[in-house]
Amino acid sequence: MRYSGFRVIAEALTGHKGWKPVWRDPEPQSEYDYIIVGGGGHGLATAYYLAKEFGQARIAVLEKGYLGGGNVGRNTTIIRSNYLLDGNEPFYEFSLKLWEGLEQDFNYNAMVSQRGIMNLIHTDAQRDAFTRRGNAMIMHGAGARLLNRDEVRAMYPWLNFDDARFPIKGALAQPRGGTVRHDAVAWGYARGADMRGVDLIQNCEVTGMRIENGRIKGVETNRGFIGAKKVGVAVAGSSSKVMAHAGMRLPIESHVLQAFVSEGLKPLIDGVITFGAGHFYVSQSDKGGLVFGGDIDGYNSYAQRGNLPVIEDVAEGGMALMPAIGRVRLLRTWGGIMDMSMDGSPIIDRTHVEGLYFNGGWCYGGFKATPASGWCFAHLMAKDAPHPTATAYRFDRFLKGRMIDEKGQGAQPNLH
Amino acid sequence: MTQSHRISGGQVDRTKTVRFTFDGIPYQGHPGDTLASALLANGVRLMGRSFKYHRPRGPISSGSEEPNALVELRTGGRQEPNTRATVVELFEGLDARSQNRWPSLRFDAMGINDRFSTFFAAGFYYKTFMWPKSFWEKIYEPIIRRAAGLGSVTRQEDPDEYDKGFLHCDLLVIGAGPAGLMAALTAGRAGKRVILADEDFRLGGRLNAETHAVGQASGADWAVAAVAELAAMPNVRLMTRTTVMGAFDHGIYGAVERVSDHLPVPAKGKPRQVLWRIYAGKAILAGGATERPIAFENNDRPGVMLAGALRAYANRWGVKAGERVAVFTNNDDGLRTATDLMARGVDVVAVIDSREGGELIPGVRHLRGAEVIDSSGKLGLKTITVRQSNGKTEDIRVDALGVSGGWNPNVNVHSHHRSRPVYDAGIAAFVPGEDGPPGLSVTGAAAGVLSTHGALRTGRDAAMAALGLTGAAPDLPEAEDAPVRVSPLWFVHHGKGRAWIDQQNDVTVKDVKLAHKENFTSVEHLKRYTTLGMATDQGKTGNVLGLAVMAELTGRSIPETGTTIYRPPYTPVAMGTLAGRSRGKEFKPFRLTPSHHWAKEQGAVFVEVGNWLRTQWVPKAGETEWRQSVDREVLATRKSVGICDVTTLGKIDIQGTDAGEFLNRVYANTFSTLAVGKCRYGLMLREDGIVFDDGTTARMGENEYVMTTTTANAVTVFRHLEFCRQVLWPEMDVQLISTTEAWAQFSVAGPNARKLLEKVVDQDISDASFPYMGAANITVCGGLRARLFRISFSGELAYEIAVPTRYGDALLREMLARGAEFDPIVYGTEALGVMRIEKGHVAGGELNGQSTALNMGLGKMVSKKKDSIGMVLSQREGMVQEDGYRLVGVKPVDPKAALTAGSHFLEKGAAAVAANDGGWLTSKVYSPHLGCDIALGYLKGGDKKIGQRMRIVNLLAGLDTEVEIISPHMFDPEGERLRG
Amino acid sequence: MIIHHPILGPRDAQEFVYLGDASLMDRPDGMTAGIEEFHEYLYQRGNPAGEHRELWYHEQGDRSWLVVTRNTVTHEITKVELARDVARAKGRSK
Amino acid sequence: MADALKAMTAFGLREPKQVKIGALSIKELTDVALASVAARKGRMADLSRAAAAAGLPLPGPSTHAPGDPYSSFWVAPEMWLVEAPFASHELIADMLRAALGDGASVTEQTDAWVGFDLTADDLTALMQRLCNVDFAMAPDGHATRTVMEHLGVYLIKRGKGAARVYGPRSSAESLLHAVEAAAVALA
Repeated sequence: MRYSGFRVIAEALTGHKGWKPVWRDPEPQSEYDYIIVGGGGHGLATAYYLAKEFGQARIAVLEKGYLGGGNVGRNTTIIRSNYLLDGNEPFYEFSLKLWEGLEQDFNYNAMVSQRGIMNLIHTDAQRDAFTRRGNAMIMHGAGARLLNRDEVRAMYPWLNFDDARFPIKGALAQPRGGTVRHDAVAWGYARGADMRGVDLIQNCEVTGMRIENGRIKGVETNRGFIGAKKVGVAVAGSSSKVMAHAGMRLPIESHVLQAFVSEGLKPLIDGVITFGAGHFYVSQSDKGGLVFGGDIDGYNSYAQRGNLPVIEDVAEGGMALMPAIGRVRLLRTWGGIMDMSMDGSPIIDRTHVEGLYFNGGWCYGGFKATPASGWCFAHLMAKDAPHPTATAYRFDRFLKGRMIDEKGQGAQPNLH
Repeated sequence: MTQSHRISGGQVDRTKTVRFTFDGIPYQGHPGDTLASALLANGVRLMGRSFKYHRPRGPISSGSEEPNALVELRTGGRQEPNTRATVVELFEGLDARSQNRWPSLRFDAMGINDRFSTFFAAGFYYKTFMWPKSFWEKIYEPIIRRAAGLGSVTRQEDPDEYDKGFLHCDLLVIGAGPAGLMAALTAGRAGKRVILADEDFRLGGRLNAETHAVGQASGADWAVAAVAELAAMPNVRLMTRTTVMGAFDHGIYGAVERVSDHLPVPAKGKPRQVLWRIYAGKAILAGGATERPIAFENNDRPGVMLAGALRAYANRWGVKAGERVAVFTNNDDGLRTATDLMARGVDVVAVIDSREGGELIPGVRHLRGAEVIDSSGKLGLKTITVRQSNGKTEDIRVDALGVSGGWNPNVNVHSHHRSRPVYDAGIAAFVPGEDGPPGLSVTGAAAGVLSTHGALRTGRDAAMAALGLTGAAPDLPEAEDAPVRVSPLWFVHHGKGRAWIDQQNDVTVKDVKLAHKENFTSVEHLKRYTTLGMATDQGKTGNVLGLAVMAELTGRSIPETGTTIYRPPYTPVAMGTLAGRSRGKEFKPFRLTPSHHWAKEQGAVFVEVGNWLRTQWVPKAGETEWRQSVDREVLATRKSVGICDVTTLGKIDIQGTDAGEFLNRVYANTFSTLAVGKCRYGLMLREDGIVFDDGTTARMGENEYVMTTTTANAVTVFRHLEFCRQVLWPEMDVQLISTTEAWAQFSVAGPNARKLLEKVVDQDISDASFPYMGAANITVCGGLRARLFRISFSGELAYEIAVPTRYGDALLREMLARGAEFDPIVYGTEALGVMRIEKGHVAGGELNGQSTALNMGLGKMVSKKKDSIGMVLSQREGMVQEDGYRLVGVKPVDPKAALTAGSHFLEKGAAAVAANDGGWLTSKVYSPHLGCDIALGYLKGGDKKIGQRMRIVNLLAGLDTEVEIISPHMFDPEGERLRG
Repeated sequence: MIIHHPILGPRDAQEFVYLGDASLMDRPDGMTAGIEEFHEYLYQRGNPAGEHRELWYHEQGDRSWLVVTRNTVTHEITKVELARDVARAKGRSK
Repeated sequence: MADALKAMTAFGLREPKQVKIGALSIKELTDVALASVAARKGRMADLSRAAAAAGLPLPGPSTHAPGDPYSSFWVAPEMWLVEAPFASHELIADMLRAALGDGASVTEQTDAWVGFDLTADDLTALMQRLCNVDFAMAPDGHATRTVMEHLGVYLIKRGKGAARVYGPRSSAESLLHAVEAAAVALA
């Protein structure tokens, strides 16, 4: 079924009788060519592009809970390609370009909205670093602007310009950055994949991997063994748990990242504002809630919930930047489990097991990467060769000393 | 205006009158009123508009679960959106306004949405607004954004203060209804430290809203007595107006005390609210229960309320919500509303009971097996349509309807650790499940024990159990102990109209049906697709209803369908409260240098460096532009002598018989060979081989070293050294302590540095007795202990001299005075930067956490003859590439051309694309010595490009400049000056 | 969270700085171990969902490094030791 | 000591800061000399002997032990911060080094800290606003590190209504402001 304004009107006038399930609930088949473990954004996108762009069939996505229930459903919805390093920037720019055509591609309004993102500058050193980054972005075709204090003030006059502990001196802006309705991304990919024959199997948890002579044969699940020629794992915070079934230890730790939304408000913030000096970033959803976040809690966790100190820390950053929001109320907090890698950058790679592929280590950058991650992972699985924009995302970069460390924090995942 | 709907009784103080306005119209109420009770007393029931359809709405509840009656309070910087009228304590002069309407609450133009509601079904926006592509951002989305949201936020700073604090107790009791009061009494009488917190301004919970007797008194009076007893106990802290907003790990609870919200403005210096972090040995959740509605068509009109709220307004506030009232219930509790209202003389015209059996209430028209199927009344309820058991329908004229679908235990806080509530068919509701927060037990209605006696009993027993009390249990007063008799009824099957489930977000039974049709059947999908439960009330009244409807549609049981869980906060919390005092200039503490007061006297310009304020430059009279000051400071230093406060550099005292070996292992270069009285530049790596920090370390004695770190890394280096000392090499005899603030340290640099210092130093510091890289404990000015290091960051003959911090200001003044003949100047961080870049020393821009010693041209410093942190991994193939980044110096071919740090290197003629990117400029300054901009940069293969010409481009500013690649040691490369 | 410091008793985890897996104690000897061994030491993690031994530093306290045994699913802490004692028990003592 | 160089307080003044807010009095300490004493590895017994001889108490964890001239409190395993009158003990580090021998590492800490003595009838409510220490239940002489408005401090309880706070000297103004603001909110 194709979605359109006409269809919405026609259905509205006929009592919404004609809408069809957005996806089926198939029983798992005994064998597939491709199994994608993880029905989050990356897994669903991978299945979608495998079917649509790489002409593959007999694909299943196995999800232990409900579709889109992982980090794609619990993030702060920001898209951007304002990265610094050569290993990252082409990939994120590829992703942003895919976002720009996504809704028409999968016929679902995910509300991709490029209202711009800005990273505030508070010191000369920060300006130097952002100048380096902005130039790298432009050289990679991503576009960037360096704003001075007055330009920032013209956009957001109510930020703290006059009484700030760390005065705003400007910003690095990417006008093409923005936000996307996060759940809709999962649903749009799921629908698109389902329409192309992909079996989306919910409540199906992988409990083991069958590996014979160094080759993957399939996965054990709570719904029985399911055979596969190739298995791709895209399970974010659960990466270490799932890959342990293949006897692997990963350069990844799982950490909880909290995110926050305020009560609904009439429009205040148009784009995305990042306040690095205060560990705070914010945007406003189309529904009116301020959506904001800050640092991870900082300790290994699989608990999908965080603690008060980070909530306070984020609120302090928010109030320092925006003294007008004192009476705006925090409505809801939530925690997602981040697959924090050792250099802050992801891995999309083969493994020592033939036919077993891995996609993870997204830290808290996974949402914006969703389209390119799916595409590049599909590319890798279908062609057994990395996509040109994802060649650096190898496991062995740590052994070879080719880290992609945007923040320069070294091998400590909770600092990325 | 008279209080037309005020009736007798209740707990408001009728001797006093409180004046307030709503949408500009003046009204009166009494102390003890909420805004909602006072408006209802004045016959006002239209208080808001819904989110999507802009339907007229009045309050359905009398508490914090309220989805509808949201108003904007106060003005200016205190403007406060989305405030529940049901919990706002009335105060003199309160100014409330309705929101999400234009031009007025009664005539809202956006009410048109309601007429076209069929087009706005759940998730309609996912299916349209895609063509043409550009219209989403240009047309559709701006319209949606303008329409969205409820209240509006001020652009002014919130003038109120907020505070935070910490409390400790043996037992935290959350909720002061019968269960909570009994728990607190039990624990308090046993001498335990108790905190009893309740969100209400009057303790007692439902006891204040009911007419039940407790013991010999009314429930409300029993509560007053219990509170009085507790208040007299020094070991009990009663916290009214305090909401426990979240249960966090290991018995830490967050609580918000609304100190001043019941006042027009906070008293001077007093906070508006306080965020308490409560460390509770044990906790008891006695948060009561929330009544839920039954969905029927047009069940959202002002006047349709929860039955329990209707009687709360009558019993507690002496307010009748209508002249002609009906009750629609599926359980016995709903019947109490009819009897209570009748007892207060309110005209109850009908009781519509969905059950066939049960007791009949005498003296009222009691229809059994009947249902309310519809209602009418544009801005408020006028009639309900009732379908009787025989199928006949009848319109009944009423202006208030109390609806009771049963009570949902307030499990929220118990599920903050993701414990899933479980369904209890006996009360047709979810009760707390397994794996709640350790140490938290649940009692009373929150645990599904819905009688007063049950609440008192479980409250007492929970306190005994939680605290392990072994004495005799306190006696319980007599109280009602009626069984729960409820026949689940979630929504009334009838017709094609809309029956609301989530009133604020306008989620109706139809939306749930659509979600079901489209296979969004898991509760999480239902919530996300329809936005059920995502409004400001977080679904306190609607969630269970929604999933029950879904259960019915899918044919699954309610337990199979499951429920979503609640997350903190219990009710929304003001950002100001969570931030406390950390805002404005107080966001982070300041650190001031020993020369701060002197510099301030001189009109110095300061710069934030972490939490430090450092002198950036010190303008002299007549200097209008910062470069004039900086150039002067640099030239004066290089010509004669300059002084700079370098106290901010981290200083770590390292002692012990293994201190030398310890330094060998934490520095990439060798330290064990350093002689007493000498210092050495040290390069510290992270274990991954990247440069971590640098600085000089001096050997002050046989087993005594003083390490300096960069300002930025002082704390992390110290932490790292402690890690090495305690965790990696505990066999070593090493003691560490930070002395950063203990010593005021000044760099004295320039050809006349020694001459100036000789004026204050008591000892001989001639080149022979105190050569380059010397270090010594000395005295100054006739005996004051001091330290002297002959080190240079500027390339000049330079020293760093340190005295105990309290003498720092005096030493600076003394040096300037005694050395006046050398025209000494004080220079700031800008001049410091100029001189270090002229000299090619790495600092912030180069020490970026991504660079190796090799990148910095310091590869030879990494000794492979000894083990040190980072030595092995610094040798990985990707980090030792021949053509990798190398530090270079850069100057423009045209001396007038400007350079910008962050610009990138390109070969001549190369396009500005990533494939041609040669590296970037890390730091840039104007060198008055060389008469042009100069920079340091990382350039691929840079060590082989010295002398070549390249371009640097700054595409952000459209700059493209031809430069010469030069040695990073741009000034006095042979180092003759610093040895002078 | 609250960490029961072996010397100081219960302390708010806010006073601590977290490093990570306690296996970071087991640093190879740089004079004998090579890149592969250091790579395994520094980069590879067990990252268990369940009991996890991890290093915390009492920065706003007595500056002790602690080995905390904590469940990463429930956050329950079952054991807290001074890292120095743990290291010495492994034989790193003169 | 050095007449030529006049000492300044942490507030850039000649005289110690004194503030009264309601019942609370805040007094800056400028007459206390401080030094850290840490046992060399394996030398605790030697240090204990020498300290006893020198009249230097070395109390257990979380404890402050008063004495004359030396008081001290525990700050880390086998490490103490020692207080003595500044007038007589400005050279506290040298004096302790001489007294304690090579069994200890001694470091001057006098000017690393700004000290305040707080007095009131009952400091419990103030401490509840400032830090997570359970002041009411802490015994007299309780000494602990804690955090006040982002600043790491040492807090010593000297009675229900008396406490000493040592905070980072460079942040003296921020620390005093934090105490004052809390006091005003409670006054």
